Amino acid sequence: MAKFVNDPANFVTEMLEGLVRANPDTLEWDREYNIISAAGAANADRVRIVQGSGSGHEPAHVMAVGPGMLDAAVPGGVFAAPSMDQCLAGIRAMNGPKGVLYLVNNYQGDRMNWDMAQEMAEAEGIRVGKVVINDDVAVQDSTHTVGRRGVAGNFFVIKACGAASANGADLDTLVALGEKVNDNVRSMGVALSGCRPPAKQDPIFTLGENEVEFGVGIHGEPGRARIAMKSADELMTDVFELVAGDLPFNKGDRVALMVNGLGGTPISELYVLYRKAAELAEERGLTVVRNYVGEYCTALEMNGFSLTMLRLDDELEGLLDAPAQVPIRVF
Amino acid sequence: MAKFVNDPANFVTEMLEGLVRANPDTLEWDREYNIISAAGAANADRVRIVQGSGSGHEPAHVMAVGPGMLDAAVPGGVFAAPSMDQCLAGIRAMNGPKGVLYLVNNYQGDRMNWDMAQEMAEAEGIRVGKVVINDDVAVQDSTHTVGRRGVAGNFFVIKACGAASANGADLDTLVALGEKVNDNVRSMGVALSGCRPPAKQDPIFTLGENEVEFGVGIHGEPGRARIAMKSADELMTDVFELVAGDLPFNKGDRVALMVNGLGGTPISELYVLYRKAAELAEERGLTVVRNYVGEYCTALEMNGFSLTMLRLDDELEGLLDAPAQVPIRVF
Amino acid sequence: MNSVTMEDVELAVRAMIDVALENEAYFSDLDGVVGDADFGVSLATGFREIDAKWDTLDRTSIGHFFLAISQIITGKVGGCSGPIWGTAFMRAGIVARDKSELSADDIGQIFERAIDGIKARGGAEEGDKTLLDALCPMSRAFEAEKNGEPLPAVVAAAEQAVEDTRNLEARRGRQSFTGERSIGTLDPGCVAVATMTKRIAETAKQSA
Amino acid sequence: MNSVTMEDVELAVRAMIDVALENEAYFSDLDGVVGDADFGVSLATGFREIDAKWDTLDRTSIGHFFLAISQIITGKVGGCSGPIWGTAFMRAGIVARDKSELSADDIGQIFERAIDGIKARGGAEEGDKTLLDALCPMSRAFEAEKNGEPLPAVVAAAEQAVEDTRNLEARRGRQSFTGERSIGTLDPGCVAVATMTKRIAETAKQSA
Ligand SMILES: Nc1ncnc2c1ncn2[C@@H]1O[C@H](COP(=O)(O)OP(=O)(O)O)[C@@H](O)[C@H]1O
Ligand SMILES: Nc1ncnc2c1ncn2[C@@H]1O[C@H](COP(=O)(O)OP(=O)(O)O)[C@@H](O)[C@H]1O
Ligand SMILES: [Mg+2]
Ligand SMILES: [Mg+2]
Ligand SMILES: [Mg+2]
Ligand SMILES: [Mg+2]
Repeated sequence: MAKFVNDPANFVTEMLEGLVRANPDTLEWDREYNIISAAGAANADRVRIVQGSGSGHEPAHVMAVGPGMLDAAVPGGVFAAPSMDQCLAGIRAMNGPKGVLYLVNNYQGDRMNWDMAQEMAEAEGIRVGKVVINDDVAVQDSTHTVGRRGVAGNFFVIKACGAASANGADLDTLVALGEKVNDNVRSMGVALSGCRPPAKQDPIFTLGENEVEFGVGIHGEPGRARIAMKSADELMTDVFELVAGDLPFNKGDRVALMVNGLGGTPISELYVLYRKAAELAEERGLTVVRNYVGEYCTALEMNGFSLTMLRLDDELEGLLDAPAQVPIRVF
Repeated sequence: MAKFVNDPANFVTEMLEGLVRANPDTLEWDREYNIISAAGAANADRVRIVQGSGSGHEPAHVMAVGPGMLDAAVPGGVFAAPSMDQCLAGIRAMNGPKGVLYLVNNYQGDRMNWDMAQEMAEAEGIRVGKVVINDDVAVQDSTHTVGRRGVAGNFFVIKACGAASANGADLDTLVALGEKVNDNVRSMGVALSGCRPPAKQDPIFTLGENEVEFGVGIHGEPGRARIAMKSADELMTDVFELVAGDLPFNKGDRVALMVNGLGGTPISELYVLYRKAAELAEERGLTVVRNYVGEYCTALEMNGFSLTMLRLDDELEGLLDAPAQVPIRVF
Repeated sequence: MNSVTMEDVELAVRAMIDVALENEAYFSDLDGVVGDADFGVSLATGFREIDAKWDTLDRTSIGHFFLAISQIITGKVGGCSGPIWGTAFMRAGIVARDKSELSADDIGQIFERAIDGIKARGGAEEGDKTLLDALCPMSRAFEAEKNGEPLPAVVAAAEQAVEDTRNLEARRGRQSFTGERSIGTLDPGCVAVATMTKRIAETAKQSA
Repeated sequence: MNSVTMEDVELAVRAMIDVALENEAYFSDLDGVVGDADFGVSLATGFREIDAKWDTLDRTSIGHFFLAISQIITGKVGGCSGPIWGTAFMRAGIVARDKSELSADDIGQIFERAIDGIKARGGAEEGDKTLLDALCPMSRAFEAEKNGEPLPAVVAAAEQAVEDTRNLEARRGRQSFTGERSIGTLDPGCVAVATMTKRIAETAKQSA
């Protein structure tokens, strides 16, 4: 079976149990609706922020819960958006006098469940704000489709809104801030392998030795094209051009640069790739103010990477600098 | 080719270039000998600590360099110990009035190169201390073999010695401390896949869908046995018994517990495994004081995990609690 | 056609449960071709829960029965399937609210209102390669034959739909991100609807 | 046998360079069976550097030539191979220190001292499935034939060693961690030594 699983039906629950066992003092777990929240978040005197999406993208989002980041995460099944009841329970749990902000990646399942939950919550008199994240340039944005996907750029929305909420920003300000981050962030990914959901156990797609899935999603959805293998530098150059050209990022821009591993990529290779990304940014006249190399938004054990670039201004730079604390402990 | 590489001959250099580009203010890179050191470490008024080993285990050890951890790392080629000249250059660079401590995992290549370098350095009048790490219980310790391997337990030696050096401990004290940590730490790993060194590109070993490499090393060396696949809980139980039974860890012991991903394991699965490890520790009457779930010592993109357990006393607990700063940035 | 009783409805829902549980892996595999391989799991999760709560479902009317099912689905099923199937059953429940028997017109209404609800919820139209591409022709087939014996025509429409959608490009749901590459693949939602429809017809025949 | 000149030594080292570079992938694959697949890369790294520095190597004596090679290997090659091969060349350099010709006795000495040096450096004995299992029988074959034409016997001993080590259990180097599972596999170090010896013999014959 080639995965560390017990009964696949219990996979998400067992992961969450591991997570709270590892963070007994800082996380709380509502077992009925599988909501992970930061200890004490429900009493904090500020707007609280919640995000829900399918599981299998860890550390997104259950391991992005903590001071200065998310107040709560509502994980669905592996690659399946949480149900409406879960979303509603998440909103209710994080409700307070200043309202609740939810962040949602632009996938139809996520959008529909959160929209329904928002309607229900508002009918109960809860003030709800929402920010939709759609940073993936691999997917053409067009009115007769679902539009672009939300991928790792999401982390910058969480970080900025988390820091601003800690500073006391109100709900409308946070919505505007989240949209501003989303407007300024772009991503794209490539993969050298598929991934296996615990309940399926076969790879969602299989690649030949010489094939690359270009513009891949984070759910094992195949990308826009299957291309022939190239060197790391060539692949990064292709990805960089599409990401940087989309906003576009211009000479003189200050940026945050992220090379995100999709789950099965050696850390060494991520740094080989980051090296090229930083070089390309420099050549384009961009100043890399902050960088992030590691796993932020994964697709189980997929071997691949994504590049995310965020255009900064003084406000965003300050928010990225603010302290934050997440469950992952480095030494 | 299914890896993000350019010319495999430049792989390690390019990774290091990425690393220093990502950490321009905190890391320094001697390109001649490929030594990564913490900014200013060479002038710190305390014993400086250096470690060298093959590459491909990232974050070990080039990303374990920073205040409170290693002063310098000397990476060899992928899975190849650094050469004697590199080791000697590392010792010389970190030499100071209080001497240099080097940490070495118990592999013959590493041992021989460091031993030769130590001889040369001592001939130059440099005071050199050494700690050998051999925490892997998968390998039988016997006098007519090389003895046990050093694996992820190594991180606890680094953390403890790094903190003690920052507190001003002298060389002899640090050697004794490192040996104490090594005496109290045990590890073992299992894998569901092999890994591919950049220069080889084929998996070092291949496993069938239903096979597990039990007691696997961190270089793609096959383990002691190939067994039939079991559930995550059963595998963790087998590993836990061998690790906990080796020291042995006894009722009432306070421990640090680490579930380390070998490079290609989804984070979700590491938490499923941690859940079981914590449960087994509890059943054995151990108190888990600190825990670590993530990637610490990898074997490129190998899909697998290792369990490491360290018996604590007040001294070690304090040292693990001390602040440290490594290149990996979490939000 | 004869009017549909509570017993008929129960038989039909049981047929849906059986199809969802028997095809959990197959439906996920279909979704894995250009989607994210969770459709079978999502559907089975919902229908397994309906099965588990079977004896306690509100049966005061056919409408209440449908609403109870809708609530279980939106409560337990995430992804696109929760809102889509939940909305369909909710609309069916509203049409059948206090009824203990459904006429041919009622069934026609259920088709129409469910289709409208799904369109409103997910923004899809016929031709976007979703289960609407099964439901819409099924609804038309039902309207054409409702004064006679509509079930065979509805089954035929559903089976035809599975093949017809093969050549469409997905524009909704997770599989839409692959654009043109979705052409040539089956839509898992259509396959599920067609398989369920066929089973409902078989069970109805057996019990008749 | 005739005495060995600087030219003979250069030819021999060139033969070693060729073997190391031609077999980089093959030697790594051999090491991958129960080891960590880096032996070919390590060996090639060292000999590629010797090749690159070829014209600048100290040739004031055969001994100095060997010492220069030793330094390149310990400087550039990590893993077990750097210290092991570096030590062998260092010992050869010490025996040959100021000589511009080597007698049969000198060569015998080189074998012996190199073997001792490798044992001291890595703690291995004959039978531990390392390149010592090639060098030791080669040394004995050389001693037996050194007053006649020793090269064919040495080559034969090396080739025999490759097969003989197959049945041994590795007790040194990375592959020792697999214990009994190393039985049945070739030792990459032995294969490299045997292949180089054969090539040295061929090159010597051609130039003779
Ligand atoms: N917007 C939509 N409207 C109607 N049906 C949809 C829509 N999006 C997806 N579907 C149907 O749902 C099926 C996929 O369901 P599921 O796998 O649960 O969704 P997800 O895309 O969230 O993984 C598709 O095969 C399609 O028939
Ligand atoms: N202690 C030792 N003494 C002599 N030869 C050794 C020793 N250890 C390993 N070798 C030889 O080196 C070869 C492996 O070299 P290499 O792959 O560079 O080492 P590593 O084990 O560090 O990866 C083995 O095939 C063996 O012949
Ligand atoms: Mg889904
Ligand atoms: Mg090696
Ligand atoms: Mg799906
Ligand atoms: Mg080796």
